[in-house]
Amino acid sequence: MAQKTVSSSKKPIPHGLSADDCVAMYRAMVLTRAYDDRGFKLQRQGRIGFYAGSFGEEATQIGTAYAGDEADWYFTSYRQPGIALFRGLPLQTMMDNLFCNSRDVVKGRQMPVHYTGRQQHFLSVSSVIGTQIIQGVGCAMGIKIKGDRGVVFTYLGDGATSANDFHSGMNFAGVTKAPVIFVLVNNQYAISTPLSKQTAVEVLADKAKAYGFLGIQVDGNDVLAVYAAAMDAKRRAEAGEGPTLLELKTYRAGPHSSSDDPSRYRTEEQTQHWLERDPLTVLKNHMISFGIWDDTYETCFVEEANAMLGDAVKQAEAVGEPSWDTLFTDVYTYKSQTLADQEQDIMAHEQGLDLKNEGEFPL
Amino acid sequence: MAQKTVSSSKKPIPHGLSADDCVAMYRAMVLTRAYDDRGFKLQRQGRIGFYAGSFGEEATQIGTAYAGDEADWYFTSYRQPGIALFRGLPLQTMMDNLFCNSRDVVKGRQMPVHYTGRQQHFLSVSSVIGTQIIQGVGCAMGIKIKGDRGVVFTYLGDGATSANDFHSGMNFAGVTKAPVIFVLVNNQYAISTPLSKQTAVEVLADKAKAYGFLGIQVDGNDVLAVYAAAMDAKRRAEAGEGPTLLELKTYRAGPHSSSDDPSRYRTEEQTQHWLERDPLTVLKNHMISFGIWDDTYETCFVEEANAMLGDAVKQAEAVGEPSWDTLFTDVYTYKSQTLADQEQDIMAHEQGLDLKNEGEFPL
Amino acid sequence: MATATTETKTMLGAINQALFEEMARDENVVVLGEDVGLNGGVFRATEGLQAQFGEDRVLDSPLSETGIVGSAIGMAIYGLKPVAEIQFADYIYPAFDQIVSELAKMRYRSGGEFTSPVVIRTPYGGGIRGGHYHSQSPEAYFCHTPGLQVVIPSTPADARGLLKSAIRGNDPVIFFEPKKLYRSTKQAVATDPEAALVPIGPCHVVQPGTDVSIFCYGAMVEVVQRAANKAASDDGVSVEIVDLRTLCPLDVAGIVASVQKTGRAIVVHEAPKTCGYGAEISATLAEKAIEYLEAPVVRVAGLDTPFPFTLEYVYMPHPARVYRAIQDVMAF
Amino acid sequence: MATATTETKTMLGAINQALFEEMARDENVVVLGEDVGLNGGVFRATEGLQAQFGEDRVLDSPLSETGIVGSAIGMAIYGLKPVAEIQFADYIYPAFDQIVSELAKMRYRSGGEFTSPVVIRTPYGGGIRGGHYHSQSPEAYFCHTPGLQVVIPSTPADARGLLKSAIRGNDPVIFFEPKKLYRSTKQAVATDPEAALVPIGPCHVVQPGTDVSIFCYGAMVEVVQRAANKAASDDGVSVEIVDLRTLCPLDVAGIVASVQKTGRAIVVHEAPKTCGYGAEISATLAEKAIEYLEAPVVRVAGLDTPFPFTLEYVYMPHPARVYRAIQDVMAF
Ligand SMILES: Cc1ncc(C[n+]2csc(CCOP(=O)(O)OP(=O)(O)O)c2C)c(N)n1
Ligand SMILES: Cc1ncc(C[n+]2csc(CCOP(=O)(O)OP(=O)(O)O)c2C)c(N)n1
Ligand SMILES: [Mg+2]
Ligand SMILES: [Mg+2]
Repeated sequence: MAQKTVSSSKKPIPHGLSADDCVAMYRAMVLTRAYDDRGFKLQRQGRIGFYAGSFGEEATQIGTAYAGDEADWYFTSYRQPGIALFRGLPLQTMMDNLFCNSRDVVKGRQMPVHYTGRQQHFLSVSSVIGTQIIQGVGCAMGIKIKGDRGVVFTYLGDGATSANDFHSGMNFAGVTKAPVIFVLVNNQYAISTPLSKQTAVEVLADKAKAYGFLGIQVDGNDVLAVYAAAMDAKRRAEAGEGPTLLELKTYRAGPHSSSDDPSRYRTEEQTQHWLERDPLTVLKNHMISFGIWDDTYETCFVEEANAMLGDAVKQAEAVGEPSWDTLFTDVYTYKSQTLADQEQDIMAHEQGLDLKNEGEFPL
Repeated sequence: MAQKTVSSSKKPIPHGLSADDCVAMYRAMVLTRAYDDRGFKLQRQGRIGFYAGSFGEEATQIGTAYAGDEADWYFTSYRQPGIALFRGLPLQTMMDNLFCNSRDVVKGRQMPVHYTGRQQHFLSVSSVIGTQIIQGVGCAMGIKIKGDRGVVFTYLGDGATSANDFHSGMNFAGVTKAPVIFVLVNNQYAISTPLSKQTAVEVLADKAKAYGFLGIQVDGNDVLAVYAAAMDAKRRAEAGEGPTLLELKTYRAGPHSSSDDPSRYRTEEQTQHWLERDPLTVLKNHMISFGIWDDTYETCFVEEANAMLGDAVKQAEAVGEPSWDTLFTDVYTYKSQTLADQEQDIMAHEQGLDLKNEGEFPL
Repeated sequence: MATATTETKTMLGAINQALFEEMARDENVVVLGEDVGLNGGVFRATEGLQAQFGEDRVLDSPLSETGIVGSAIGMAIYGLKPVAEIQFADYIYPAFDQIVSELAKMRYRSGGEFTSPVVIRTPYGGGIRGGHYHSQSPEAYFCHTPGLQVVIPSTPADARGLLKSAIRGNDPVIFFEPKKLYRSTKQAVATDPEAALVPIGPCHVVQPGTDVSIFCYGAMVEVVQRAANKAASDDGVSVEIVDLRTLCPLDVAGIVASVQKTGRAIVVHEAPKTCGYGAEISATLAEKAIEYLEAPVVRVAGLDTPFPFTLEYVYMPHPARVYRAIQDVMAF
Repeated sequence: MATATTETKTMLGAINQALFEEMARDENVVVLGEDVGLNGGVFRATEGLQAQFGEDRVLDSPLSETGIVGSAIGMAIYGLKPVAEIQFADYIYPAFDQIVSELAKMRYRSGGEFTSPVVIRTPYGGGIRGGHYHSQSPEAYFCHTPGLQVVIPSTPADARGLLKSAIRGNDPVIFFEPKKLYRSTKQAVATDPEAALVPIGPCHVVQPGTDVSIFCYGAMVEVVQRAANKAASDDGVSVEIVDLRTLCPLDVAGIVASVQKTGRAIVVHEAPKTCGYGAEISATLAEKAIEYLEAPVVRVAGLDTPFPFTLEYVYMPHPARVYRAIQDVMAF
């Protein structure tokens, strides 16, 4: 793909990574960003109902995803679309989720950005902060009990460190030495709440000290540093040396979600300051120093991503709503009589009614 | 009260304490132990329904109670009868609680050992592990918001460090710098669960490191050390220097409660080993070294305590059950119609029925 | 009704006003919750409070509902009057233990020595395309918990008047705010801080009628009104609409009186039907008014499933479904 | 019914046996909870399991119900079959968020891709002088939560048979064990691991009758039996006793059929009356069987207060109160 910029004094690529690896990471981060851009745009255009993005946090996702293999599990929050993509959840599947259409794996039941990928070992995302943390530990306990191979990466934000499930998750992991890695994406905000109002501790990684295992803080904008730390944590977990709390220090460069207005609680300068360490730029600079950078990456990968995205959006939008009978399945493995009655009642009497438009009913 | 044993080389009494203070502490610990003995005995005799004692943990109670004054608050668990006694909750009131009789402050609604002392700033005890921890922090936040004097001592066991309320309590305290002292009575067991299955951390005081404030471990069987640490924590709290986690390392020398059989999960030798550092003996040895010990303390204070206890038991036992109308009050400040109806129904139809004896109804 | 004494407000505006008024009236009133300070709450219900009353009395809490409610209980024990915000009712569950085990039982278990009259405000209900975790209606859990009062307004004026009563009362209140109505309608709201308080307890007959009583609350009141209008105009059915306002303790006399008059009853709520609040209304009538009932007591409720996203408009009770229930009970 | 194939057991013994059998049958079954290992549980329901199956499959957990349920969900997602013990139902509330937000909704929200068929066993109910926090009956909360199955046995054989079905099933179950009955009665219990499973779903007519149906479960079945015997012998009233066994999903057809026959209904439970499970039974009847009802549907339930210690014998439904209800509905 075109010629490389040749650097005069090449640094070696660290952590056992190849040039191809670096390119793959860069490309995955570009795709993540393009995906987020599109998500917000679709929301602003009123084509999807909600979006929450990870702008500025791409390295936390791709660095940790790159450390995983098929046996590993990812228990994420709503802010890791890059992981789902990298794990191989088809872009079309993700777009169908954003449109909550009839092809959506979860049948339009969840808000956008709540992905599910059984095959990818990507747990169905919850909106409830923190619940996946202890669940991830339980999954890792399961791996250990069964003597299987694999580790669990369980993601959380700085805000989530205050949640009950963080405490129980960290504690159960410490006691059981389950093969789990807590990926703490410290983007310094929980909606409007800054870290200083979330905890009195200076370094979030220090929270591991309460649970008897290792916590380390890593530059979350440097995908190579993230990858190295994740690999190290994974090696320790697999060797039975216990869990790791990996604090990835970064910055939520966008709004909390499409419902949020960050100008109410922080300045544009602050955000610009952080963007000087944009994870894409950080990796680009690394690649330049390794002598493996190609200027076309910047444009090609974006174009490639946008083409895929445009296609996926078109297809997702062409698909209608889930059919009404999806309202009544998957509550249990069977359909209870009560639910069957409710289905029957609605199907018999309301199919065809224009329920969205209540205009016919005067107030 | 008789002559003192004179020691050849007297050590000075530390921490600004006087001889009278030491005697008062010793006496309070003796009373606590005698009270616990009586409680278990009453339960075994079937005269009260339940008991949970603090045998071996007397110094944790008296040392921290001695550091308090009227403005301070005590949010305890079920295992701190010595605090209630020391704070001036009348022995008779406590005994009425054990008998859950008509004079019981809480009208026989709670199990024995769940004391309540508004005037003593002694919070109504809950059975639910940990709930008082964050409540104590809230109380301390209240003191701070109103700019009042006073600190809150909030008690918890080693098991309770795993509870949600510990996490939120520690975190809120760290962030708000509320004047609160977490008195962590590490008696090394949560019912049958040893500390090693509770947490992977070696020193529980280290848990404070997750919350950005000071944690210290103290010999919980040495009442003077406990007192000194509590005074220090209190001084810091009052000075706005923030909360302290005070780990008092001790040992639950008795069963968890009258329902527990510790021989199922630990050896008698282990317990005997710990009893070599019986807090009463530790203080006695201190007092000998200060030249202020009097052999009669051992017997006199026990006799004094037993006399009071015998009297209180007699009086508590002479009092009948709470009247049925107490079932219907204090749910709200008013009586709802629903509850009034339920009261009316029961009072009209069941007063006089021998409800305890269902023999008249054949199965 | 001089214009000087009222101002037209949304429900959010009315709630915000109530908080301003009560914080100004009583310096013991404090507000706490996630993002309630600088950000004014994610719905802006607490907008401006921190600027006015300071960070001490308007606290941005860490992300812990356990901590919010637990610390509020402690503050209340100390003598403050905390008004805690839970960002969405869907996130009240981490605080469930503090609410059910502690808040609800404190007065009873301490023989009245300790009380914790905390007010917990929380937006609830569907209709805003919030899906699974931004739409739930968990009121029944709290109504089944003795010691709690459960209050739900359906108009801006009621929201202000009930919230003020809740804050002035000495018992804990779970105050559910129908977020679908937050900005959707405006109403004249009293501006005198002492005017137009709405008492906790009695239900409110929104529209008297003679043929069928419909019990409802929150965003469902409007849905019922639409259905009732159609029933009146198309079929000449006279519907009595009863807005419960206080769900717990229930105004038993009020609902029984209505059914004694109409002989027919329907309950409408958004929460799942099974063991929902409607069951209590039906059961109360089956117990106390069966001789007046001329038709089955019908519950129009959310489905017995989690709350969906795309198809929420099918899931939630809507005027057509309520209208059908009216037809059914009239035809019985 | 050869003696060789049954053994006389208490309910605790039967539960313990069920756990042994299912752990032996399926190596994916694991047990976790506070004190369940070496100590065999505070009630000894898990006695001997750790010695037999090892510490990996019988885990003494830290003191965190959030952690117990949350980790069990994770294990179930991984493919294990966790049977979690909550030491007392009163302590299930710290796990409420994991149960209501996650356990109940996992299958639905993931379109069936992820499931968490955890069984949560927990002793519940009064009658053991446990006071405020060792006596509660929180079943209604869980019955109002779509996605959960709620099961309550009333005999040793049912306890074993239902628990085994729960463990073999693919949906989450909240399994409430009436601790008053743990040791109070013995019954012949099958010893063949594949025999005498009791299906989740259908209610069970304990005693057929023609005059009044009484719906009950857990420790109340025996209370109802006493009252029914008296009504039969003193007044010649024929009571049909229906043990619900599975509260959620409710066997609607079963309860309606009973009332179609008897024309009268009483529900008995220990939990507070308001919004208790009895309300659902009443409401179902008021909706589906009103034309058969010859008397009010009476709920005999716990009071709308927290659970008391000394006077629990007044608080709890007892035979005299149930008998009075029978007289009332017969006299209506
Ligand atoms: C239990 C719970 N409480 C509150 C919320 C509302 N809420 C959604 S996201 C959020 C902030 C999360 O912050 P953080 O954990 O730092 O993650 P980030 O959004 O920064 O990635 C809050 C409070 C929630 N979803 N769940
Ligand atoms: C939330 C909750 N879960 C479980 C229990 C049952 N339980 C009562 S005491 C106890 C152990 C408490 O241990 P610890 O905190 O160390 O206090 P200690 O009894 O040793 O003083 C347990 C598990 C409870 N009371 N509350
Ligand atoms: Mg964050
Ligand atoms: Mg302990």
